Amino acid sequence: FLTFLFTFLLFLSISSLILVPKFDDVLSSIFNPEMIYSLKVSLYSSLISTGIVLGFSIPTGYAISRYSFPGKSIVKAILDLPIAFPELVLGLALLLLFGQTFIGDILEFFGIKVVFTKLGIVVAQIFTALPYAIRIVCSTFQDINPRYELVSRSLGYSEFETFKNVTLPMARSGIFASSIIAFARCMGTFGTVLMLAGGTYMYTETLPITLYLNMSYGNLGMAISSGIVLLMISFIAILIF
Amino acid sequence: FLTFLFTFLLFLSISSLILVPKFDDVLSSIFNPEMIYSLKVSLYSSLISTGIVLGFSIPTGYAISRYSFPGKSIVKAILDLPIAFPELVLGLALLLLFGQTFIGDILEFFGIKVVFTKLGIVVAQIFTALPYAIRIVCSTFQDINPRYELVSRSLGYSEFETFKNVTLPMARSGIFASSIIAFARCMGTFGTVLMLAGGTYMYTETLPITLYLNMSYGNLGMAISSGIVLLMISFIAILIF
Amino acid sequence: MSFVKIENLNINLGEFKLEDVNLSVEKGDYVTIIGPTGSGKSILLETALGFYTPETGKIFLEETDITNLNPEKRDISIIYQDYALFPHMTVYENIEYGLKKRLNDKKTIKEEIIQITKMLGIDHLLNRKPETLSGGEMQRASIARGLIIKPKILFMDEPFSALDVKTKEKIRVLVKTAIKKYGTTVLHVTHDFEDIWSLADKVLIMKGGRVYQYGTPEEVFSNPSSEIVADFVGTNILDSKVEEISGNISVLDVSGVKIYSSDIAKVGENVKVSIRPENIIVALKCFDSSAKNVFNGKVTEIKKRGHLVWLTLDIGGVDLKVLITPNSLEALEIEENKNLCVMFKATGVKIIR
Amino acid sequence: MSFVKIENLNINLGEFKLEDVNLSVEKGDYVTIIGPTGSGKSILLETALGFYTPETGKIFLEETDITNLNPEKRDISIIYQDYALFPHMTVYENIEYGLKKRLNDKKTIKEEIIQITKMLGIDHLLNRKPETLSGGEMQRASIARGLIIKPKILFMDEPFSALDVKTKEKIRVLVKTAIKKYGTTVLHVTHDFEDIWSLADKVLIMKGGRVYQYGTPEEVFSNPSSEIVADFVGTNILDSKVEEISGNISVLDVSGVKIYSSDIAKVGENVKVSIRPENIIVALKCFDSSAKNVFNGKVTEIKKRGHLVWLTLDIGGVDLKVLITPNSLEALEIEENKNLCVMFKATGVKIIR
Repeated sequence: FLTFLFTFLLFLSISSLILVPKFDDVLSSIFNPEMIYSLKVSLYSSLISTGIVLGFSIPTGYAISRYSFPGKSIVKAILDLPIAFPELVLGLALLLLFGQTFIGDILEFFGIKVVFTKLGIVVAQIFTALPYAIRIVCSTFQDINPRYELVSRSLGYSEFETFKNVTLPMARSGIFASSIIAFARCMGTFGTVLMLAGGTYMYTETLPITLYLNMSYGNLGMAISSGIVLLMISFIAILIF
Repeated sequence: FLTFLFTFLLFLSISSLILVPKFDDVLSSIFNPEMIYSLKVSLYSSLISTGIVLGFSIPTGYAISRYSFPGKSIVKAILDLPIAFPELVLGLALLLLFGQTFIGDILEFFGIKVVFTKLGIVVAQIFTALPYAIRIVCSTFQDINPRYELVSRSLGYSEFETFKNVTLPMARSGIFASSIIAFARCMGTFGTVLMLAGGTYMYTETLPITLYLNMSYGNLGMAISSGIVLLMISFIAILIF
Repeated sequence: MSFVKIENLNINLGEFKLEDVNLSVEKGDYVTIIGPTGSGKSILLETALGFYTPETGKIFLEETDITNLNPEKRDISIIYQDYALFPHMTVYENIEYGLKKRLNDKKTIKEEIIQITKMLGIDHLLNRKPETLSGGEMQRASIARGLIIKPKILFMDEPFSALDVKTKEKIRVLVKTAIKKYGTTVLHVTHDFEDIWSLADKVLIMKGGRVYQYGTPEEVFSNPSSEIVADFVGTNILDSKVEEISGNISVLDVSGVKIYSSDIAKVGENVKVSIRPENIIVALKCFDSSAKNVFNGKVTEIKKRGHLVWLTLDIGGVDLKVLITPNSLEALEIEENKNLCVMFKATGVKIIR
Repeated sequence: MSFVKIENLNINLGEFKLEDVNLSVEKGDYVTIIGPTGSGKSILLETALGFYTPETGKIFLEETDITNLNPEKRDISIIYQDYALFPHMTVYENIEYGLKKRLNDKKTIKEEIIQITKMLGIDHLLNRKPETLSGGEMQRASIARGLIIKPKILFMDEPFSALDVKTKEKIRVLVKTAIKKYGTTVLHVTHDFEDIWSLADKVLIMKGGRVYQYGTPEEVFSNPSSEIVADFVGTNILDSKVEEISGNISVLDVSGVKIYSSDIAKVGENVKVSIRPENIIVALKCFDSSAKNVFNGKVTEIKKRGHLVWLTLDIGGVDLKVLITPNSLEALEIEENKNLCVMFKATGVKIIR
């Protein structure tokens, strides 16, 4: 079957990523200060972003799945956009929003700088991962029959108590899945972070940026190593999931 | 609600992309030969890739949804990978596969060069879009009750005739959706194309590459214009869908 | 005023709707709601429970207007066909869930749970997760969960239709006992006539969002108020014209056949009458009796249906369905085209207009 | 050899399975398969159709082994509960679909379609899409699609269970006519006893993947072969011990009560007997009759169930269920604790072991 060919090629390409470079090279690259720095930046920013994304996506997913409110279809359409929407364009749009409009000015007035800073990484990651997370959480809530909630309420619990006691525990695995996906998205996002936070060496440098920067310097060893690190983190995330 | 804030910001950032630049600037940039060249490259390569992706994903999706075969779970897991998998790492892995292993050598022996060529763009786009397309096609087929096929077969049609007469027409809308998504993905992919095909000016230059190249030259007008063009194409694709 | 009162309830959800529904239920009544698919039976329950907001109309419970109250303030439990047991809790936790909102004393809670689960025969399953139970066990657990909080009303939405015949019968008996013990008022949506015969004090017949009849099962089945109801409950429906009234008896003309009814209508009026098939007596020869309607009929069809036999008899051009036992069939040596005497009382002929 | 023969069929799909299923069906038979949920009824059909491959066993159709044939080569049609009409084709195209594979002549095809749809009363719907039809109309279209190719066998998997009572009855009559006309052999899975009474020549009782009894409805209902079948078809089941054999009659001891049966068993053997509730006669006073079994009984329970009444009578410590009409109930003025005479023939007492 043709598919096997594709799967095989994909598999081969992943293994070639691991097998082609020399082991010593990779090992030394991994303990390179630049790599450690960018790994830290990546992990911290992704964890923060994932937390914020979850905090947003649970109430949003619940609202979309349970209520009809004015503008619901617009919200849904806008949330669907980024799936078929180039990362790079999203990054550019955010850059313009925070860099060239009054919103950026207001934030700057309060000392908050988004453009070309670590805060920018987090913002970029949130905007990349949030639509995915909301979609998963929303479809998880939609799969839960509202009858369970109605039963809980008829037994004397308020809507919030019902959400806490019934809906949330029943949605646990879906929410867990969405946080893993969000984390992996945050780790891997490149275009948006590059645009909004800039790819500054040893400052706004996440793992994909490290990969890219080293690639463009011709430092293939470092590039491959950061690729492998990214790959490992993705694998671990998917294995947990 | 918090979500409105996010939706609002996303909306604002998209409109700022359209409103911030001067209209004349954008217009002149759009008719710039570089822009027209990269638009052509993007459209042609995406159309070809989408076609190939569809050709792969329909039989694959059908096989995954209808049969159990050895290694099915492996194929499914590998197809799930790229969703939570950084584009850039995929590009690097493909680069190594085609550039540094015997597969690249064999292809080169037959005069087929993938790395840093237009063929590379197509290959990169296929690998980016295929997993998404297969997932959608597969879930479309899964939503069709196999009873319809059993009825068709009991009425005297072979499996292939049944697929053509019953399954495919019933899956039409899902297949259409998957081709739109695949096309939008192909248009927007950046990291993979950058890695495998390189971002060579006026050669392997797709719209996201144009955006990026001009951004790094500081040519904000051109960058924004290519962003707008990309945005328009995404919008049109989503509107059709 | 009644215990539950529903006034002019209107709601339209597209596929399902309610139109001018009025209903009053007395304390302790067991009301079954029956009707074809799409009749709005479930919507009625879920609106009364507070899941949907009615467009117009009011719902009263113990003379309090609860139309706009939150579901948790209404003191109504609901039991669904698919049980809706919380999958992440054990049977014990499920049953405890509503009770612990009301009671703080762990010991009392435990005693009450043990009491009700013993009554329903599921006290050995308390530590199991719902997914490990059979359909009948899950349904009993969900009944325990609904009943234990002693709700003012218990709603049941086709509670037995996912169970097989044997389990259904067992659970009906258990439910009857439990509800009698708790003295609960019940509204029970069903499509199974058996539920009416074994459980109901009152029957509500709905179709297309409207209430067609409300009364005791005997009233509804022996005296359907409209053709729709009669058609649904399965009696003989005949078109007739009132010829004359003599004393307390109407003389009706049914395509040339004269039928006597103890219901009174206006002379000349066109009316429909309902005659229940089990109220018609057949015999080999006619004899003097208290039956006003006596005809000679010819058997045109014999259909055996399990424990009974449906005959179709032609009395002077009018077809009548008659229900007899297989024993009578044998005793009277009934076969097709045999002539029999057909008798029924004037009180068995109900005018339904 | 039979028309259809199934030999030692075994298949295990986890939740559903078949264990050593043997069956032979004669040409033109209408076989209903009945059993509780999970009994493997549908699996049997889908395995015979070629959807599942059996682990062991063989299936023969007209003496040809079809066990490993592709579904399209078997010449068997199937009709599902959910109709499975192709949503992208009109009713006409749906019915034409199987036929145009066999016939090339457009005119003949059209004539045949018009003929069958007229018979089923859906000839005015030919240009409609399935989604615009009612349940009964869709089911008739799917029956037309299955029948028109004149399959060797027609399978029906609970074809009427999504329809309401009225529609069900209408469609049963239509199906009966159409199947008689086409002379098709039918295997019909159902959980509705009505289907057996109105359609079946043969009944197959299944439970947990095994076949428990196969025979005419009369055989199965009057003479269940095992307790499981008897329990399922709803008769009186009594434990007894054979005391003596005198002539052609067994004398059975049922907890001290002597019952006569015309079935013969070994003296001293423990057997179960089945007595159908409708074969028991009750009267105010006992009189001489051909009934061998005559007892005095006390009414312990009266249950009204629609068109009939179930009595429970205590005859010397043994409970018997008896079925009578509401008329008899009134005529005999039966009430709880009243003493009645209970009679049944020795031929009505079936030993089921």
